[in-house]
Amino acid sequence: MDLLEYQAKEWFREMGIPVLPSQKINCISDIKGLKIPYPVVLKSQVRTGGRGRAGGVRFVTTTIDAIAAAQTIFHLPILGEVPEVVLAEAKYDADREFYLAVVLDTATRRPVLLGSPQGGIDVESSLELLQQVVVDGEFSPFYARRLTIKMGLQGALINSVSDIVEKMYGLFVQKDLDLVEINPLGVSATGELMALDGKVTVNDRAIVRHADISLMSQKIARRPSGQNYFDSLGNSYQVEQSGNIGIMGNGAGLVMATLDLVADAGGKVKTCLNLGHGSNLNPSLPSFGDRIEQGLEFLEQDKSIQVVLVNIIGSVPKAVELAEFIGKFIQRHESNSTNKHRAATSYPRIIARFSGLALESAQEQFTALSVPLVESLDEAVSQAVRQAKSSSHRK
Amino acid sequence: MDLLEYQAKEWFREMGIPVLPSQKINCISDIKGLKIPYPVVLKSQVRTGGRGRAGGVRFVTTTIDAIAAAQTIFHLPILGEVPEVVLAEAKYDADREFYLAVVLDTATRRPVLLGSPQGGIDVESSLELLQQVVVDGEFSPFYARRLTIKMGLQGALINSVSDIVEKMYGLFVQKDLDLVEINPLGVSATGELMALDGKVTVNDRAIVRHADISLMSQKIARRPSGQNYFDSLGNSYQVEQSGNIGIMGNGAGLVMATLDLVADAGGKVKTCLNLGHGSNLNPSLPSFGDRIEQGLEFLEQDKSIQVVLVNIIGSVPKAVELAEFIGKFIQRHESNSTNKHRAATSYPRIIARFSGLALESAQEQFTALSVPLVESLDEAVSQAVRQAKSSSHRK
Amino acid sequence: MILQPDSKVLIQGITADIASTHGSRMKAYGTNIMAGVNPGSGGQIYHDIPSFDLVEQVVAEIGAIDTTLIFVPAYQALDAALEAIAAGIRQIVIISPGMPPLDMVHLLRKAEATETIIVGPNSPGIIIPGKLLLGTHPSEFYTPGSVGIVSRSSTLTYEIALELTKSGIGQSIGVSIGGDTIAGSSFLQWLQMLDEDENTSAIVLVGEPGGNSEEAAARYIAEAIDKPVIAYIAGRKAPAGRHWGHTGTLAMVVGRGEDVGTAQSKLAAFKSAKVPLAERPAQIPELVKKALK
Amino acid sequence: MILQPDSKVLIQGITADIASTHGSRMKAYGTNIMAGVNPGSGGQIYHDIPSFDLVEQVVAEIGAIDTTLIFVPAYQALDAALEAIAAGIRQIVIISPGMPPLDMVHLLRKAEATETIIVGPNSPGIIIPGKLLLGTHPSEFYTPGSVGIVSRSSTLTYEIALELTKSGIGQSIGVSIGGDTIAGSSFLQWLQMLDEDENTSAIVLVGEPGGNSEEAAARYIAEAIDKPVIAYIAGRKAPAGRHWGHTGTLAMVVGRGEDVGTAQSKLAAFKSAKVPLAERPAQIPELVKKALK
Repeated sequence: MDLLEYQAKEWFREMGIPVLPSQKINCISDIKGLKIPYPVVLKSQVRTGGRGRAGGVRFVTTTIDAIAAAQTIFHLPILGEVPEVVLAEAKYDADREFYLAVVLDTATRRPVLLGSPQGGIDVESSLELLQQVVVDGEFSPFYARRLTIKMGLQGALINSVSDIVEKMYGLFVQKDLDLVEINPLGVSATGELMALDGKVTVNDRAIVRHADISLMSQKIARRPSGQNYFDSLGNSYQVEQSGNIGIMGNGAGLVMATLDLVADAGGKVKTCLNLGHGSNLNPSLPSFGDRIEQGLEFLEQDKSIQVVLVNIIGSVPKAVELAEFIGKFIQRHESNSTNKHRAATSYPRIIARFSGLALESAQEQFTALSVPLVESLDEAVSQAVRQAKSSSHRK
Repeated sequence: MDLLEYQAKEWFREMGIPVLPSQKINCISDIKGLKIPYPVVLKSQVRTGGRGRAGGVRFVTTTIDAIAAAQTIFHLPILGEVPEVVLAEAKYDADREFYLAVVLDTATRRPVLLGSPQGGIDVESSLELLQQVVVDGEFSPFYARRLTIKMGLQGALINSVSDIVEKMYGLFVQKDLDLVEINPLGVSATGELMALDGKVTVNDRAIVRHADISLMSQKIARRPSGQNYFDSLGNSYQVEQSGNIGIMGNGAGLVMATLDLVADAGGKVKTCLNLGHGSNLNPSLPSFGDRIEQGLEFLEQDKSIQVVLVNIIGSVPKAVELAEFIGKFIQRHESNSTNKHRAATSYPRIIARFSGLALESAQEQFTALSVPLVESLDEAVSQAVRQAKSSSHRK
Repeated sequence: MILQPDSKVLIQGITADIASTHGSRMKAYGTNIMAGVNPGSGGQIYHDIPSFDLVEQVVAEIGAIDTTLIFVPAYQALDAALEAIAAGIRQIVIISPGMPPLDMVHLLRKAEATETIIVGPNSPGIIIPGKLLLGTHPSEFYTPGSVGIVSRSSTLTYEIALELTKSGIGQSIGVSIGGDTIAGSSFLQWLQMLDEDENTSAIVLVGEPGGNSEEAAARYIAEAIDKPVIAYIAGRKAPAGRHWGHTGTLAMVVGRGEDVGTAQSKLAAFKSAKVPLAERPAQIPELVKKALK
Repeated sequence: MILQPDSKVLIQGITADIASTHGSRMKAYGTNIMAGVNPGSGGQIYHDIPSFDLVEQVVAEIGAIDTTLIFVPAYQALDAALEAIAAGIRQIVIISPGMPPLDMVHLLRKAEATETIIVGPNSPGIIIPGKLLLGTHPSEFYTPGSVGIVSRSSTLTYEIALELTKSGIGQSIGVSIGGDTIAGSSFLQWLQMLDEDENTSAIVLVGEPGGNSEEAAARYIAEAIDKPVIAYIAGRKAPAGRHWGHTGTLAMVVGRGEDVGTAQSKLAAFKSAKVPLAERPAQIPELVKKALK
């Protein structure tokens, strides 16, 4: 989960990382209550990058300017995202700008400290200056000092910059982050430091064990969590805007393999859902059966999806249970539907691929549902693609 | 630094350790604002033990009873300590009472978890039931479960009690404690747990690195910290109420050795001061010279002290510096004094024992101050004892 | 790694349905499941498996344990693994999905210091068809033989095993290192083990987008592996940036959103390592047959 | 422990007055002070000692360091020691007073795992009269000879050395394990080392109230030490309960305020171990002479 800049800076402030005086602007009228003296910088609070180049950061010197600029920013989509909040911040004249980050590295399987003496937008153009320190053992401040030395810092900056890195690492561990980045870290002529922009990514797995972060994540989702398992990021993703096939499977790799096969066979996939494990250790997750039903409902909402390929492999659940779950979904939609003709149902055609024990025992149930039950993956894929090509649009 | 029960329980509450609803009673009139329904237990908030037996814990069922009981408790000294605060707490009927603690062990040089299935006042009479688990590696909850198993717990109590031990350990590390103790931990018939009394000792060395604890410690001292180096516990201690000799030395062991020698020679020591190291790494401490002067001032305040034996060994400071520091003290008191006759000065006689380089060079200065400078410790001790026996009372 | 059929196995989190169900399946497969652990359930029996409160009690009563399988909820998995290490267990398979990566960092520091092998988390474990089942692989998809499967997935691994089995090609081992950002064991470690394993004559490596472990594996195969390796990478058509939680975030920061972690990057790596690539699962058996000729 | 006169020594916290002053005294005494470290002071020179920003830079430039002396402020001592361990240094003397005990617990876990010897904290270190000074002992009180002094104090140790020197008895070593609750090295370790040291013919152990390390030492002397040991315990007349921060808090809880940690308890332990006890510092020389007859 990515935090917005102002949220990241709230955490910085709590940790004692220096940030500028700033104020959250929720609506234009907040500008009049601005307590920071002009000149002020107004910054669009969006999660995507390239905000500056897109016009989402504006420098203003009067209230009239500020209102106009805020109005523009509130209506300016950046990579499709329009801000809910604009951050008003004091202006800062940095003498130099550094880049600092703590990030998880999957290769060394350790957190890594990153630092460059050329931060700001320059960091991308001078990647060779980006220094790394792997935190192989338990963290101690000397790792941070090691980074500053590699960055080429000298004198008082060694301690002041490593002090900030130490605090970033503290945040990284305390809040279970994937990434905490300060870019740029402003350095004044007198050596004073200021975190001018910040990026924080919380690891999705860890959100639930932090009460404060759980709350933030629910606000981002903008609905009470758990309504539909596939509303939450990571369990579903869109492939092709113009696709008409939905894929559901139990396991990320299996779903991706199915997607590749369907696409290779000429099918156009709109949405993929990962049902996850058949049985699970987390009692707050919906049961596998509920997840199948919620997945079918989720795909049914999208009227452009004509065909759903359900691909289940393994020993949990059993084929008969699968028939039951799919049956429940169909029954609900048949009873809602006035037109009982199969050719024009309101829900997508379902192709069930199942591989596991006791496949045969479920064959009869599937036949009763008019849902083809296929054991071969390749065969299921070609049926789904064929069906999708011949389907008329759903009502 | 020992916390009071109510302070310990505030920390317990923050950590999620269950405590009863309670209210701090600062004065009798607070009783009328009691929000906890009767019956209520009133508990004297003193740092010494044996509070219950001394009558410092009273059970009351009406406001009239409560006022009478609170009045009694506020005026009841327990081992010399009168409470500033009385804690009013809901009554709890425990089915069983456990003992739990986390404590630092100097022998294994690790924290140790302690637990007994017989807590309350029984814990002292059944020490053989007190189980220990040394936290040799980094803490993980299995250490807490190991304790509960050693205590003989079964079923759901294993997890619920070890959950509390885990939180106690969290507090222990987070707040740099020497000891955190829950005694008794009440266990209801249904297995619900409640920390009924608690004891917390913060390590004195670590206080300064916790802003919240520093504040608490300043309140306990009841004066702005740092007025006199020897006001703070640990730097000074009283030996004999009727003594008339003060001892100052650089080092705890040296001061104790001096005390033994003086006592063995028939001298009566009132107060000992440890000046600490000649040079130090902590810039917030007063300089060695300032500590000598503050020490002399500290001892001078006590009119029963006739003689001060200053015992300095080592290479920091030099003997001439010592003469200077003592000279400053004498000058200040001579100029304040109208009677310039040495026999009846307002400040104690000083015997200086110094062992180190360049002793001779300071001899002249000491002679000018009329302060004997002695190199042999035994000789300095016998001079101090002789002097103390012959001294008339100071004005 | 000790993978003898008679090696002693423990199940932590035995009270979870999935744990006791798979426990009894493993027993039926011949795995020597000695005991289960769940605090508060000491003295009880689950699917014929005796349960204890602490791992150290099992060791005290039964003797040294070779491997423990961890089925506890995600946030308790770190503690369960540390408890196992403290009790002297040096092979740990973490079945539980959802462990926060920093818990794994903590665990791996301890594991490396104690020379403990961690497989997982979020892994179905290891199967040696016909001999040993250490985890949740559905054994019905496997048949004994000489092809080793190394993967990051669960169900996709079964799919591959099934394709091989259907084509009459048996397997020497099926192992998933687990689908999480930070995995205990690596492709490299398993490639090395299977290269040395006398029961294995060819290796199928199954990868997917995210991280850079496939790229590292491709380089390692070119340098150090003598046996034939076939690779299959799922997710060629998956949208960029959606890496199912596998993203190597250091690589993402340093690479700044380049080709890092995509199926294309992995396919290119195997191509340049001259490792034959299967386009789909069903193609794997023929490539294996070709490689073994 | 490597205590050769030519062993390479580092000073961490070189910018503190006390550090550079003692650094130059140690150099003058013949100790091979190679460098100092202080972050931000790299490239500067303090009392002829070149300074670096990081310990690892010293090792890279000068080669392996045998012993580091830590003079940094109390709350930074843990990090300084961990930095030294990470740079491969296996002998650490912590001069700094005031380290919180839990920092020492943390450090000792790491030190034990890496077989690092920690002397201190709050210790003047080690002196081998005429040969090597690793710390802040005032060398003018010492004279070469064959009596080893092991203590928890600083100035009281010098007092004892002075008494011996005045009586014409030289010392093979003077070491203080440090006056804090949690000490890195123990009386037992030093007793064992001195028992094996061919330059030492008798040992003087100096104790004080608090903890139970003297009691443990007394038992160990009775069981395992062949050379004569003389003990001196200061604080017989010190008021009970005031243990100058040395209190062994586990013992206090378990012992519930009994005789634990008092000078009396320690004196009794040495008596029952039949270790001769000096009543005062000045008595030590005669007891040593008697023991060596």
